[in-house]
Amino acid sequence: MNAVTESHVPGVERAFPIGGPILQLDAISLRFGGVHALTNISFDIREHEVRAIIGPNGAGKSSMLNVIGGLYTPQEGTIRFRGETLSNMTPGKAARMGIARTFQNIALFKRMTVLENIMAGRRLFTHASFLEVALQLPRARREELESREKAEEIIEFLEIQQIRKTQVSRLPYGLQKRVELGRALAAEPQILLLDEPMAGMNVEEKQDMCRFILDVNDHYGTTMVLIEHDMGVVMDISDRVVVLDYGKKIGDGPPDEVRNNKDVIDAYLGVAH
Amino acid sequence: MYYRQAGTYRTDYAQDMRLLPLKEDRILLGVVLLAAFAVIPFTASDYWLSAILIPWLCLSLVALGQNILMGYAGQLSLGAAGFMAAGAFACWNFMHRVDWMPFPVAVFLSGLIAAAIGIVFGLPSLRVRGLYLAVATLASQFFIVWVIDKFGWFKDYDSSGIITAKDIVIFGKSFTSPAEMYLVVLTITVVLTWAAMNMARGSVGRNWQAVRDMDVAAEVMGLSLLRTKLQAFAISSFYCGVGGALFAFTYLKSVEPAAFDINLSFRVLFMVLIGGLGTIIGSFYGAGFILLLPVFLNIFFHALFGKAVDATITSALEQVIFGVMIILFMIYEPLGLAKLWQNFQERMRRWPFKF
Amino acid sequence: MNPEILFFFEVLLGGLLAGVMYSLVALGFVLIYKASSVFNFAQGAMVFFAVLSFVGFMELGLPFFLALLVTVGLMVLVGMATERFVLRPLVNQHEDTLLMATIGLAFVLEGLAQLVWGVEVRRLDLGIPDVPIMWIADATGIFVSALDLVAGLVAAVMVAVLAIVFSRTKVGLGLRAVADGHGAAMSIGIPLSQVWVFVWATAGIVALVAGMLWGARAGVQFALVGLALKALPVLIIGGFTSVPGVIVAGLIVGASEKLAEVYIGPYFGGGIEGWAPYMLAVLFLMFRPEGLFGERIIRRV
Amino acid sequence: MAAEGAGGETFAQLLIGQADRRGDASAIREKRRGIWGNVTFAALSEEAAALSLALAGRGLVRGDRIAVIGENRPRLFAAIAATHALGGVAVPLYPDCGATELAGQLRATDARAIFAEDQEQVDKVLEILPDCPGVQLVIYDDDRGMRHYVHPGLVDHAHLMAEGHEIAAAQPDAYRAAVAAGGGEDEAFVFFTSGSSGAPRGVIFTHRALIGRTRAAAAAQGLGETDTTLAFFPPGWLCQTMVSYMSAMAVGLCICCPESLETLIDDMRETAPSALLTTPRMLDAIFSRISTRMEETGGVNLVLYRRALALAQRVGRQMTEGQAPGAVNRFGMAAYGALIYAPLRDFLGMSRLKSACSTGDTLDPAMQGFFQTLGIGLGQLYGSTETAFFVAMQRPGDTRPGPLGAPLEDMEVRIAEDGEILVRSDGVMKGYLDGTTARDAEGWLHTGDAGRLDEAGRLHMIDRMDALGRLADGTPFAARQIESRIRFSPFIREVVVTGEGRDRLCALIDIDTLAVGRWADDHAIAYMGHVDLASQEAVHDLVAGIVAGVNADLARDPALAPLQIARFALVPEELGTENGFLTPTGKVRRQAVTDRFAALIEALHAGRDEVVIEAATGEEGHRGEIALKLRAPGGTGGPGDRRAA
Amino acid sequence: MRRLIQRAASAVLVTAALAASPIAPGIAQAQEQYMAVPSSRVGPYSAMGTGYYGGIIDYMTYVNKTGGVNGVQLTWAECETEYNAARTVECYQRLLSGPNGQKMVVFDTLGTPGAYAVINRMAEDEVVLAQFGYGRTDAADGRVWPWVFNAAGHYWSQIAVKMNFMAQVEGGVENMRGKKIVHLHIDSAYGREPLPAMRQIAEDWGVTLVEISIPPPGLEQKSQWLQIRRERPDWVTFWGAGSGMNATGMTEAARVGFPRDRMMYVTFGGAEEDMVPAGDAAVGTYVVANVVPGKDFPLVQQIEEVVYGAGEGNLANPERVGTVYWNRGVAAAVMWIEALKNAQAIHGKAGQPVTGPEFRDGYEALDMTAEKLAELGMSGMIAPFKLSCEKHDGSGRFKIMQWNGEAFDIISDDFVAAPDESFIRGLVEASAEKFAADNGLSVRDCP
Repeated sequence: MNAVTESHVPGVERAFPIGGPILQLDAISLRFGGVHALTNISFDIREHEVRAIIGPNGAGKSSMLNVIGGLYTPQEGTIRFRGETLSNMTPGKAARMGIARTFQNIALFKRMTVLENIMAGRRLFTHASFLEVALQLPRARREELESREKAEEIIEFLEIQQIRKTQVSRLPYGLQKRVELGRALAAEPQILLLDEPMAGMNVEEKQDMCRFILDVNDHYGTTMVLIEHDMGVVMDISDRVVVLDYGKKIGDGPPDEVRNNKDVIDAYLGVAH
Repeated sequence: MYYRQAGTYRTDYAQDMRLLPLKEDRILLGVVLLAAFAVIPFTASDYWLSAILIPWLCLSLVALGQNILMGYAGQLSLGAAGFMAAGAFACWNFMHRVDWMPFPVAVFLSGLIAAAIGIVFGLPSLRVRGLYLAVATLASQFFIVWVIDKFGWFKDYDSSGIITAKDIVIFGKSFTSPAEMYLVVLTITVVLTWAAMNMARGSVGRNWQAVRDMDVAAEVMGLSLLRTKLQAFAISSFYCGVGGALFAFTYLKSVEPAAFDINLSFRVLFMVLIGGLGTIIGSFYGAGFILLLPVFLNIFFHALFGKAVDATITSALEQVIFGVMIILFMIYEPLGLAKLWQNFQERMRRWPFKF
Repeated sequence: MNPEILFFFEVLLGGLLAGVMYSLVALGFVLIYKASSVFNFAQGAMVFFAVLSFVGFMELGLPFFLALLVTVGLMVLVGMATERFVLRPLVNQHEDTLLMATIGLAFVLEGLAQLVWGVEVRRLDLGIPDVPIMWIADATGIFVSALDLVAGLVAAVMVAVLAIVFSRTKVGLGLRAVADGHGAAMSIGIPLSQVWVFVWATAGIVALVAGMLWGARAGVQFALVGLALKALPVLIIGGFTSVPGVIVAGLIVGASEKLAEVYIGPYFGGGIEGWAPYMLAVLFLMFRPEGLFGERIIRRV
Repeated sequence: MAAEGAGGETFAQLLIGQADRRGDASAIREKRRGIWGNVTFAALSEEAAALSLALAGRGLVRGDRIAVIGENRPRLFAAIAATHALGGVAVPLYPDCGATELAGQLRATDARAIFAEDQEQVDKVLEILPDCPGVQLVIYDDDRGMRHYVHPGLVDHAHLMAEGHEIAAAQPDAYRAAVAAGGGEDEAFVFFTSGSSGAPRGVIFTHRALIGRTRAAAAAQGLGETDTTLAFFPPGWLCQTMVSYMSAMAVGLCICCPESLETLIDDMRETAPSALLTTPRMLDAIFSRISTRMEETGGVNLVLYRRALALAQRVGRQMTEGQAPGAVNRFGMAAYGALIYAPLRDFLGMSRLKSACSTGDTLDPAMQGFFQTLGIGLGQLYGSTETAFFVAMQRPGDTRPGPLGAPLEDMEVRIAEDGEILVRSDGVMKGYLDGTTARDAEGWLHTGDAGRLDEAGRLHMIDRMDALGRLADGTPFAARQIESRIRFSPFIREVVVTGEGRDRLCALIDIDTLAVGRWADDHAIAYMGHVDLASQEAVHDLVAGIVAGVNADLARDPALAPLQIARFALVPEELGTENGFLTPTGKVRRQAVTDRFAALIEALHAGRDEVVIEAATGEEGHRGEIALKLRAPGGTGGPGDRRAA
Repeated sequence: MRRLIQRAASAVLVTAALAASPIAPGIAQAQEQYMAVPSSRVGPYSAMGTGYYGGIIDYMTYVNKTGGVNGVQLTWAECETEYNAARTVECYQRLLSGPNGQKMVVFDTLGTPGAYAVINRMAEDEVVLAQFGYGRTDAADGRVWPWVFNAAGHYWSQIAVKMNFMAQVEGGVENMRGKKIVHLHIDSAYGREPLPAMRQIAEDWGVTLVEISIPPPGLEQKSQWLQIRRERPDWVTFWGAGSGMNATGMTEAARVGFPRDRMMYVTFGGAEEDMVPAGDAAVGTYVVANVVPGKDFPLVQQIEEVVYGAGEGNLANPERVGTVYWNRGVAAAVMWIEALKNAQAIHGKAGQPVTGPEFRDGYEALDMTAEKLAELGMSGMIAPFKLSCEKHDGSGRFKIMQWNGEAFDIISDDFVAAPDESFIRGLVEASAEKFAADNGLSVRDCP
């Protein structure tokens, strides 16, 4: 009827349409001593898309993510961010470029509360020096309030209001994963790397996490790169999928295409299930 | 029971994030501060002021420094006494060499000197952690004391090597009676504790704790481990330096390197562990426990046995009991005295419930 | 030979022999750290407690070997008591808590020792002369004390015995399993508490041996507690978990601190021995943060 | 006091009145993102203005029915206010009602628009939209997860507001003009009955009726502009909306909205409302929470607590008997006041309570007594959706257990020959959606409840007329009275007593999994889930003790002495809203339960010791045959008898 | 058991009372004089502390049992300092007023760091700091330090005496030229304390002085002794602290073959507790004594009889009667009591307790003549001396002893003096005057 809202362009189903490549990985190779973790891998990540990296255990998924996040420096290959070639990536640089991440084994700040963890994620938006903080000068107070507001927004978004002041180590696994997502969101990232966000979760928790991932993408337009071991879940939520096996890329494309890729079926689906 | 929380709600974050969000806590603090500033100086005996309260406040500051480094930033350090010595000698030199310098200024500058030294000795923290770091910091402890001891300049070539602390003079007014010195120490302690609380609960404290709990994640968030750790070392050393200067000037009244030996470093470590890692108030409790328990045990045993039992035996017994208390403490409340207090507060808030 | 070179060797040898003595103390730390990840702050107190008890029993009229036996028994008891009253209630607690508990234990042991045996300084005569062995001195011009040699020998024997115990006995296997993780130890059917008792008792016996050698030289007295501090840089360089590591590190620390004191010390008015080993340890850590033989720390994400 | 809010015939006019007179006062406080936000009357009025203009702009007109579905939120109230400003009729629906039911209600009311709170509600609405051609507009409040929804007719609240502001700028007087056009006889609300007996029915109210009822209710409770309340029951329940939206408009109360139901206890403590609407079920939950936590606490605290309760009861008894308590008792009350009563009131957030009324079901006298010992005056309220609830109530200060209190001023109450309560007032419903009015020729509205009026003019309710049962020998019994007594135990969540036409009474009991689970933990009884717990011998013993205690109580009351629970069974499924056994307000749907467990009831009355029925066997929803034990209550008292003694 | 509980209960009360209000308002009993005993009985210096304070307490017990000080009975309170400056300050403040309400008149820390920590407040509180052979050397100048006394010799005269003895052994001062002395010392202010005098004398005599320091705790001295072996000195003066370091000094000397009879130990390293642990390695080591050990003195024998005979001795091991530290403690206590007697006499308070300033007057009037010493039963135990307003230190003369493996042989018949006593005094006065000038203190005029 008449009430098509102007906020949604008819015919386009996304609030943030998929754009051009934001991150391009070109011929990346990574070795640990003699072990080839990644061999000559190239793919790109487009703005606002949900990009999944899948593959069996030991396929090099986490290494790939660590290369993007600057924790590992590949021996060969280049990474381009918005067309600009990056050399010598460090975690700090990655963070400043707008890359945030979660970890496979939850890496929360265990003795801090949920709220503090998320506020800690605001690192890049706090500029007050320790002296300003110690003396409660205006900038420190203002930033603290801003951090809190943003953190509360995320807390509401992730529906974790009732645990806001709970120490994270006391939370069940699934909630910790959610808090970690919240901490990454607090950095207002352009690209969010999720390392097995659904590992170790039950069906219900997985559904919740899928919903949050999609909501983040929908609400903030964040580009998502996620690693998942379980193929089924990923296929539903990702726009494009990269398949790795033994450090090599064996498939790349939309889920349906990848699902029917023979190499993928042989190397991955046949093995893992 | 004490707390009445019904009907206290917050309508903005500033209310929720203030130092003491609970009205009852603010009243309690007000009462404590009022007593500390307005009642104790006029009612407490000289013994209490100069032998209990002053050293307790000084060592609380040091423990606070140690706690910032160890409890908040997670960097195990054993150099507190070294930084105290640096602060004490720096303060003496400022006072000695610059006539007009008011005591608080000298103390502040001494803290800065200690902080600078702390940064240097904090450098190993980038490579090592845990016990390894603790032992590495022991080097600073020994080295600082050795340098001060060895080079006469620090003592202005005093023949005895033990120098007498100067009288505390602030803009012409001298603070020499126990009550006056107590007020000086108290004021500095209160101000620095307030600052520490602000840091601990603010972004600075979160950064420290992030490095402590999960450094990789902290780095990925864009936190520089180098800066954060060195900042913690510097601030921690500042507190130790200030505490050391006050300790020498208001309690020992003499400045000698041997007073800042490794045992003192260990005692500061105990204070933090007993008081509660990662809590500001715990530093005060811990300092009180480690400093005062032996004193009270000593008084108690002398009162109990009088001269009937060999004093050597009672002294040894004191040590045993002190040790047993520490063990029991660790078994029943490993998170320290601050946790006990927190539990008590929680219980008061939930009274008549326990949980 | 050139007297300067001869002197150098003498300093070096003296340092190495002193290092062995450090290693003996450090060995106790390693045993306990290996089995329970506890940094045993009470190791120095155990040295004091053990050797003071030994001398005390001798004073009561027990012959040397009987006194030794009784003291070994006492140290086993201490190990059992420690396991029962300190470690067991604190199982699964944070390392800092355990460290703090051993500090409490140190106070208890120091206090008990002084309570039972008094505070007097005692002499311990092992019957080994602590004077230069003349034929070596005559032949080489280097003075080596018999006690030093015995200490070196004892240290070697102890390391060998411990190595055999670890690799050949069931408890030793258990210990190694414990070092790999508590779960693993359970799975091979050795109760953790037994392993701990064993390790603490062994550390107590090592403390007794170290205390006897040190006590023979400096007297049996409270100052022995301070030996623990000397052991720390050794531990750092050797790594907290390696028995051979502490021996090698002890030698390194001993030799380097003596050389530093003799050759560098005079420029600063001496006394640098106090911190030189620590500085060495710090420098060492900069290049090998896990110590000489420690397990490599791998950063996992 | 209520008169202060006068100055309008419709809720919309009242809002403008409030906004003009005290625009800066808080109308609504909502806990969101950790802090309590504030919506003033002026802001609410402005939002209502913009929304109503936008609605009008989208083609909605006076008299249209507009549904709202969601929790108590400022925007929900704004939606109602906008509806009223437009001259429309607000239809608050229960947020947890199923899609089919929702479709039925939308069709029955012929709603033209619906305000849906969030994605969950929108999904439900969009699903049934094809079946409800009348609905032209779906407005959602929370845009979370909805950015990619493309549907004609879907609009987000913020967007609608923007439209409204544009229109308001162009036509500054449109809002006030529209509001002024309304009159007291206009329809204001359609509410659906909770359906504890039969399907929910839509009930129509005029502005005049509800404004009058609201003011009368406030006057009876002594509430005014300075008071606050916490709204946590679904807005679809008339009583809740009366105590929230209507009270805010007509009396000027401030409504507090909790952050979520999980944080309700904390939110309650934070707000410490001065007026509170509760149900016996909720009081039961609070009570069982207090007792289990007290038990867990143990030690001196428990001893003090028990003594404090005992003393308060003793003193209470003395007072009812007209004796003044002695100095010792007075001192004791003061001491326990500081130690137990006041901290507990504080803990519950009830320390500022002026008026708390309980409705929706029969309140057990012991339960009411318990809260009174804590110094919380809990009044019973009688009424139904049709009568706008406030028919008779215990006024603050006269809250003795037993009667429901005297009728309100504007309410005529009469007991019919057959014992049915009849009421007559301007403040009751206009009629049902189907056009019936349930009134007789003289205008008396038949409530369907059985009751009596005592000498002092206080109303006593016995039960629903149709729930009033008779045993085979003709002994009448009111199942609800007995049920509420059994339900008083913290271990028991729900109970259904049967006996119509039988020789004796039997009970189906649903245990409180949490409380019994904790009890089981304490007694080292291993169990897995509700089903397993309900099959444990020890749990049966526990319940048997409780039932025996109730039997003993009943025996002491001459009027009820013949009524004894002969046998009982523990139901293998938790009775919940989601499986249809409870109404959204938490009342048990008797029919649903007796239908579902017909075999069980048969077996109970037949005196068998075991029966096999089909039920969910585990938490995962597998179904299978379960053998249930049927038990007779044990001797008097028992381990689980926690009646404050 | 019940009694123990009662005592425990009362002890709790006392502790609480002290904690609540340390100024006990008790009325001073006319016939009591309160004394403070800041003992150190645990830790590395426990052997020293138990002996020294044991001697002090034993002598006070002896005085009480033999009629008190003109009828005034002594009472005392003890406090454990653990030989730690910080705790010493606490003990000082705690002991400042006694349980009977009397104020402390004298305080003896048996340690330089502790003495420094309390030295200033004692002047304010008007309490005598009785250093006995330790502490601040230039405090021997009573014009600058009116409240500090050192009734035994200080470190400067001690080193002078040692060097004088070396000269005697070498056959005269002239033979000292070209000799080499190593001053082996703990690396602390105390270890370096004798250096100003020592350097001066060495320069005057043409002696080469080599200073080598040992970092505490000094259980390892290999590198120092290797250096000594390389230096091949004629004499070693050893300035250690704690019997561990002291004993190690001798065993290490044995290991490098340095003759023990060319080593001279400081007064705080020259006790049985230091010698015994070193065993045979100790034989031949020289020690100087400000108070001569042994039981040959009538006073020692009387204490043993009166106090230990009654089972009231303070030493856990009665065999330690007559040892170096115990005898030194007795002598220190004798000074207190003699000063007390003087104070009573000067201020006409015979049979009454005295105050701090009165006590100080009594101290300044100490005149320990040979006759007086004989009367006290301690002839030959200490050298006679006389204090005055400006002179606050004792004789400055020491006896030389040598360890024979079992006990000390007194090898100097008489007390040895410094080669030039006025020179040492000059050093003291110069240092004190510099201190006074640096710190703006007024220099007292002495009559």
